[in-house]
Amino acid sequence: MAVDNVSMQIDRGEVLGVVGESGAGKSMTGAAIIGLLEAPGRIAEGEILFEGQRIDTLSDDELRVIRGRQIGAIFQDPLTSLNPLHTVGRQIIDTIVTHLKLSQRQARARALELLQEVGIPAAKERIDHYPHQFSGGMRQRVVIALALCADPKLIIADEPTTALDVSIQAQIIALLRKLCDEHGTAIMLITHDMGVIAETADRVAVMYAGRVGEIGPVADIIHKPKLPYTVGLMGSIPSITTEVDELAQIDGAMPRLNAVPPGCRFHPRCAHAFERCHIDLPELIKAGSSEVACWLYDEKKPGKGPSVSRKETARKKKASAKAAEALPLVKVDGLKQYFDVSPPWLTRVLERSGRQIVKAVDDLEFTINRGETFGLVGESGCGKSTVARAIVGLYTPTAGTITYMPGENGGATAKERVAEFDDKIQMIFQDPHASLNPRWKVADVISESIPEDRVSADRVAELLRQVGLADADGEKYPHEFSGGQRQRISIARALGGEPEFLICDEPTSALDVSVQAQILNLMVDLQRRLGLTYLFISHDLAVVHHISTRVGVMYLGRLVEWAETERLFANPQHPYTRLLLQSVPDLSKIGMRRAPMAGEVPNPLDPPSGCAFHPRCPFVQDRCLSERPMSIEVDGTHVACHAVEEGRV
Amino acid sequence: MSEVQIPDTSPARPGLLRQIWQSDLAHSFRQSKVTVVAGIISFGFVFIALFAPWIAPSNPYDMTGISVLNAFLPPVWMEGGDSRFLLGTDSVGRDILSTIMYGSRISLGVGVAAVFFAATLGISLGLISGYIGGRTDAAIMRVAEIQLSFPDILIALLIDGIIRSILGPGTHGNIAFIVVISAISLAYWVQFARTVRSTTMVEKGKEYVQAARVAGKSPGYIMFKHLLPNVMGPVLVIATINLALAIVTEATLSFLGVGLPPTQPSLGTLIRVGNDFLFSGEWWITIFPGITLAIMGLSVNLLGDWLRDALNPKLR
Amino acid sequence: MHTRTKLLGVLALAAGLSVAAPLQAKTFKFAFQGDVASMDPYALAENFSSSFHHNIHEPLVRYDSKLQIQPALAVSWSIVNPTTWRFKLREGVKFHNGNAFTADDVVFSFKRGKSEGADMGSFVNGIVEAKKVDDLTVDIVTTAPNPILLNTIAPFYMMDKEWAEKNGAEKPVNLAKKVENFATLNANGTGPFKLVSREPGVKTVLSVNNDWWDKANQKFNVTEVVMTPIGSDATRTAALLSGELDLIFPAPVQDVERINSSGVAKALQGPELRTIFLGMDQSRDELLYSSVKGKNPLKDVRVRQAFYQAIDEGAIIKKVMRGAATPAALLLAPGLGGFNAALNKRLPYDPAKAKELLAAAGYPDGFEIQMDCPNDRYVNDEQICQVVVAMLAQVGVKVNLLAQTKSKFFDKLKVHDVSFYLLGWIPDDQDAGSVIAHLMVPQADGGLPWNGGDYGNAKVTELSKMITSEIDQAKRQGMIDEAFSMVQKDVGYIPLHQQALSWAVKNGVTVAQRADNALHYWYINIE
Amino acid sequence: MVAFILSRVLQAFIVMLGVAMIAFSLFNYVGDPISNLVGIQTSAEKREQLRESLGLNDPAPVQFARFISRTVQFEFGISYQQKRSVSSIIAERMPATLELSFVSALLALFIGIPMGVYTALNRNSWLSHAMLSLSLVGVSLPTFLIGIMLIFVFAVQLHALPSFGRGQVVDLGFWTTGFLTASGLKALIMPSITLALFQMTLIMRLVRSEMLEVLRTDYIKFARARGLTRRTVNFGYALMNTLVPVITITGLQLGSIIAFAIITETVFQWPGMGLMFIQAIAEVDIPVMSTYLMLIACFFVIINLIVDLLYYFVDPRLRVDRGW
Repeated sequence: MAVDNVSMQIDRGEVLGVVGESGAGKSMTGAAIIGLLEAPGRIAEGEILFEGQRIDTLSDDELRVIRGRQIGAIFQDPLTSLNPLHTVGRQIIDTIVTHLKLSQRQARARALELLQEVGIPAAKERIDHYPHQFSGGMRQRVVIALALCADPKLIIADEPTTALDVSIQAQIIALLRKLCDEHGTAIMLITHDMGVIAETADRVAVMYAGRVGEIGPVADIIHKPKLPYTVGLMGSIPSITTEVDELAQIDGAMPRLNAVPPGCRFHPRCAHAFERCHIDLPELIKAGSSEVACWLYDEKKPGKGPSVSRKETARKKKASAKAAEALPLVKVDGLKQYFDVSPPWLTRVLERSGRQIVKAVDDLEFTINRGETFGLVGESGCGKSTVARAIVGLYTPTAGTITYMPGENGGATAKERVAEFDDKIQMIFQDPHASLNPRWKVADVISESIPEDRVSADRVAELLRQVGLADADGEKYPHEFSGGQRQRISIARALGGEPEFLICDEPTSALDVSVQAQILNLMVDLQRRLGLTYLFISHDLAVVHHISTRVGVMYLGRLVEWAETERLFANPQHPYTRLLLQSVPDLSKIGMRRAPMAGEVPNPLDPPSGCAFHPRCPFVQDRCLSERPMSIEVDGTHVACHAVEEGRV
Repeated sequence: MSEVQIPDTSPARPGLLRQIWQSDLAHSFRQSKVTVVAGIISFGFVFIALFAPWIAPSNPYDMTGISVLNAFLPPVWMEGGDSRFLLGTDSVGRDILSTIMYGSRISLGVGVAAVFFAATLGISLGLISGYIGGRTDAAIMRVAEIQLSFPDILIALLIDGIIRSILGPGTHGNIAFIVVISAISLAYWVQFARTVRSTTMVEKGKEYVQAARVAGKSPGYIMFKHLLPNVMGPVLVIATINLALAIVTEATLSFLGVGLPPTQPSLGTLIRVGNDFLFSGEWWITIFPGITLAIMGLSVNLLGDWLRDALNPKLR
Repeated sequence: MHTRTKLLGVLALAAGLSVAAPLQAKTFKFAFQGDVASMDPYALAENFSSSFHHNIHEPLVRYDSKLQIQPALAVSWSIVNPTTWRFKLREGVKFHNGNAFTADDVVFSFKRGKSEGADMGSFVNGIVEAKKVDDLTVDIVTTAPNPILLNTIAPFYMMDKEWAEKNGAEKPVNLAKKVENFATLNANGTGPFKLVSREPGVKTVLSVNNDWWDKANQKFNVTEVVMTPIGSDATRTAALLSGELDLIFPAPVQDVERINSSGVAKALQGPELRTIFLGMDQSRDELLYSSVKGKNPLKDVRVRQAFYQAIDEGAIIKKVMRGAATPAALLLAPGLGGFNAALNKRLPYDPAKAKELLAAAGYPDGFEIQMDCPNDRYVNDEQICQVVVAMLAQVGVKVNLLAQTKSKFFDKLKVHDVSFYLLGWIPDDQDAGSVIAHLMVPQADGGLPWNGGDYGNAKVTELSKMITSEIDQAKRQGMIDEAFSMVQKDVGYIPLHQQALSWAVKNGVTVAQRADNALHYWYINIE
Repeated sequence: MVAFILSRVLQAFIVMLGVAMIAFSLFNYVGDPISNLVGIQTSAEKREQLRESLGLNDPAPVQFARFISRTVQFEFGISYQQKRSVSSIIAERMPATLELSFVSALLALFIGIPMGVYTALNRNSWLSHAMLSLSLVGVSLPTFLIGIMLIFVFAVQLHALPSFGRGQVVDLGFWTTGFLTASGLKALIMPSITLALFQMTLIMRLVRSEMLEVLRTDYIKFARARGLTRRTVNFGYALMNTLVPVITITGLQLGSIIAFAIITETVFQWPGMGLMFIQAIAEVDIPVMSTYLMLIACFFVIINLIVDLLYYFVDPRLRVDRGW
């Protein structure tokens, strides 16, 4: 049983956010409504009413008429949602004529209107283009146009922005909101991202292990959550506006849907659980403006619900204070990392095209001090992961030097990095499923990074304990662990060589927020205990804000701005940093309406001349088109921007 | 669903038969009755292959025990049948049941050996090609591509022909096995190499391999310790399916008269020799080996099919 | 509509092409187990090819259906001196292309038959040349007196000089230029049938020659002959039984019963003149293919006799040949010139004796040897070999069998690259003398490659020479008997049997089955 | 477009060169070409003369160049066994094989694809299960066994169909065809079924698995979520997308039909190139073997080229630049 006894209601013109961690049953709920549950899934019990009509009992053909006509759908990945072999026009027209009595010509006219409405420029030409000719953000717009074809009353949007970059995400959210307002369409917005919900939804349903745990107005859910799970969840989400020393942490992981505990499904992780929670499954009950499925709010047990345990106190930046006088540990100087992605020689000759070089990292310069956490943010494709791989030695830099411990013994550059430093620099990877060899026992995985003369069972056990796992876990295989536990193993492996410097490449982006909090807390803890230095790479500004002492922002292979974390978030200089901070959805932005900045991330194969950001920059001038800005220091912030330099910002 | 499926290729804990029995693989095996039957039959063939000298009623290679006067005896249930020869005798007086048992032994043996060599060659080249990449990869893959322009059976025939003409006809009788095995394995390595290569390229990009590189491990170590275990899943599937193909290919070569000689007949040779008597009423000489070959091919194929589905989480 | 008309047009064209034969056309379709090597009559001296070519080309003298010599392109002959025969040629004979047959053609043919690439050695080696006397008279000069010259030249067919020269077919092969000989695919003879089309390995079509000179023999009603090679016994039988063929050649002995009981066809079986026998390498000091090193066990007569007596010929005939064979003790079939029934007594089958002999020769535990065998030449050839292997195993000799297609087998045999082999022989001149000359004279003494084991005995060699030129038949018979007895005493060969002729014809088709297995279409009638 | 085709043609050319190299080495280094040409009695002197006149003493690259130049002029040498030029042998045999392969390919495609689509769309119907089980039998049974069985039943027992050969053929001068006569068409039935069966089952299984894969994709789900009719989804979207990857493999499969014909031709004594090749192998007739090899490679390369072009037209991702 995957989804159990889910009840929710969406009103006309309303955006209902459905949140939950992966595996909570959000998508399945959405699929059930439009009758697209995949075998062996089926609706065993309950009913779905649409405008008072029961639709779950309809035959496939009857339901088909409702799908698209009355209820539209938007899926997560715009890259795979469109048929690659048909033009977008044909796909839209196909859908229109299925539902509306329109001729081909009329349908085409309507398709054009739709494309214009969702903000596709030059729609007249674009209508005859194939999906692969559109960028991700544009494709998602096409998907939205498709969902709107027959002007449905309800749209089920399943993670519509998850696959997109922050700046594009903001555009799509704004578009959805706009459509909702203008057409009076109700939207069921399924997402794991509370920030998106905060900005978009009117009401929110929180799902846990296949059940709705709490449902209510968005402000109440965020600021006055009632369910202990929601409380923990909200506390575990890092924010770009608030500072906390440690994120709230819900220990453990959500049960798999085929192994849910009896009673309240959250009770094994709940600090407030009492006897009844172990036995009886709670139903939704009214509690203020919300409804909560928790025995704590049962009338028979009156009393206070749990309170939000977020410590809103300003954090003393211990680490950063130290960093000021600390010695540099890693110095990156003029780093260039180019990749030759040219087609084969023959094709180049025939097509008379030159070599194609991706300048993944182009002239990068920064220093990481001992004991600090240097955060590197940027949208996908900006080259941040390449920096990590270059530092750790997986790539040989095209130009520039990476010097380790520049102050001591003259240091060692990347090219001459010798075995003694191998152990000092370690890496933690993004995907906990891919970073562990599935055929190896955990103990073997961890032993791999321990220098051969020091490998012992005790050492492995010690490492396991350090990351919060049990000694016995060493005998298991990776697939027996959850994502968070695997990331712990990954960290244990990185610690095997007793490193000084850890490079963390998106270590939490594949994890759910509650698990992310666990890992982030663990990393902070380890840093304190072992005196580690981190290079923390992420696309998530809030996470970087939470963990870093200093932050660098990358755009198309270049560092456009770097500064102390507080300074950068409080007073961003570079227009791109501003754009990012403005775009990022955050808990604090409830109900915020704004016109997001247009434009898209350029093709790294063909970066714009001069300042790479100039096509999207509101402060662009002629100089930006031709001259590449050099980095200057303004109030402790390093920034590479002509506008800032000229004081135009 | 965004949840990542974990392939059920989990290796069983060492030494624990019980765990193997309870593993997902064994579970899906038990789920399919057809597969269970195929498994039992395949096991039966392996048993026969291993123990033919002890369980066969007579030794068809031992010419001293054969009398031409016993030739063309029908199966025991027909008129003129002899109780010593359950399924009758062939044109020189050999017991059909025994020739089938020994023939299965040869067919299966040649098949297993050919697949083993093909797999060894293919895996090595595939790993090198996938991991090293560049010119080495291009060279190996170009050869593979050229070979892929020809169907397996043609390659096998050609290699068979070449080896035979290089060695001269005189020696062929004795080393027919080597000729056939090398012909088949050289015809089938490409599939292994290509699969291993593509799997290697996927696995190579995975972070555990990068972690090993960060830990300063050598390419040989990474290929052998990290990649090899992870490409074995697809290799196992191909090996099983190719075993069926190899058995059929050997039978075809023998049927075409360029495989194993009639003095040491495989099932294909038996069918070829018996084919001359199919219309003259002595159908048992060719039909029984034919049925045996069909059952052997079918059961191995069924196993391969099941294995492919079981190891491919997408198909479930 | 338009396309349809067009299609009909094509169909009509097709009909026109395929049914070009005259009214009342009687097409005779038959399958042989192999194909004729070439349309060039001199390309290969092999029994089936020879009988096939006879339908298109003709010799100076030929055999009638009782295997008696009768005039063909020559009307009469006389002996000018012991080494010169004079032939008077038939007048008014025309080749298929209309050219007249003259003495020039005879002279040309003998010259061509002796040239490089021709396989007519056994027929023309003893002939010095053919000399033109006048347009219709030719002298044939032999190296030595030849009592059986007529038999020798009976399978030697006449070609058209003008046609050959015009088309560049003066020689059977022209290797250096790498071009094919025109005569490989084309033919122009004087015989009762003309070559219509030739697709090697697929189909050969002949049509009747209405201008044949031999009006007396023009009693057949076949107007077209289609020959298809079908290698597989089973397929051949199946094709006959399904009515696709009028005759199969040979009919697999195992299928004879089935064919006879089918009601649509019947088997024709009769004694054939070919003897099947085993040969052994008796000249090398060490066998090429044997476990015995440093000596040649087969040089020991006891070993050869052991082999002989270890083989149960009765069982072979009963089981492998299904009764369709006659046991043989000579390499000469009854009915051929020089056959003496008194000598045709096989050594008895006696494995115990064989073991004794082997032990006496120093091989109590036997030894290992390879046997070469064709697998598509004689009736059940490969099976006979397999049975021989089994029988020799009973006396301790382990035989490894290498059975392969006839061309590869003959390639090996002719260079004596064999230790122990199976072969069949039928003298082209129907006479014992050529058997002795071909098979019993070692190469060192001018013997022919067919003596694959290089059997030799000085006395036999001497006799052979005398037999070739002895004109007195009684004396000659004495020599032949003596030679055969010596070979028997030496166990130079192990004769097995004469296989039966085995054809099968569809009901309603009558053919003449000659003992030399020649299929001549001018004896065929179809109801 | 031109660049795409040119680069494909160039690649094909390289493959052909590789195959030619193999054929050349076969020709020159497997066995002595001279002793295969002349009789045993030919003197050593004469052999040396012949060797010189054939250019066999030249350096290997020169010989290879000559080999290539002869090959492109369709001169493949003289068959050792038949003593005829290989090109004329091939020319005679080619129509038979191509006609058989063509009919088999049509059968395999027009039965295999619908069966694959049916079994993918109706995963659990008994008919699908029956087809799947049958297909497995089809894959497992050796071709020759199927052929023998067919002959046994339809030719020997029922006398319904001819057991061998092409029947009556019509000679069009450059081509002999069995399509124009009743007996020719009858003769085609059993061999073409035998030959098609294996490919048919392969294509069916391939189409099925590809289509199942496509049916699981997001754009199919999305199309269904938009309420498109089942027909549009299954045939307008799913089938089209299935065929893109299927084209490649099917192309290769159809190419291999020509080579698989070896077995069928042997069983049915079909007078095509396959039968010729088997005879050549048994007789170690190297010129015929190497020519056949190059010919098959050539067919494959051409089929590959056609497949690539088809791909190009079917899949807009190859045809239309990303632009924008």
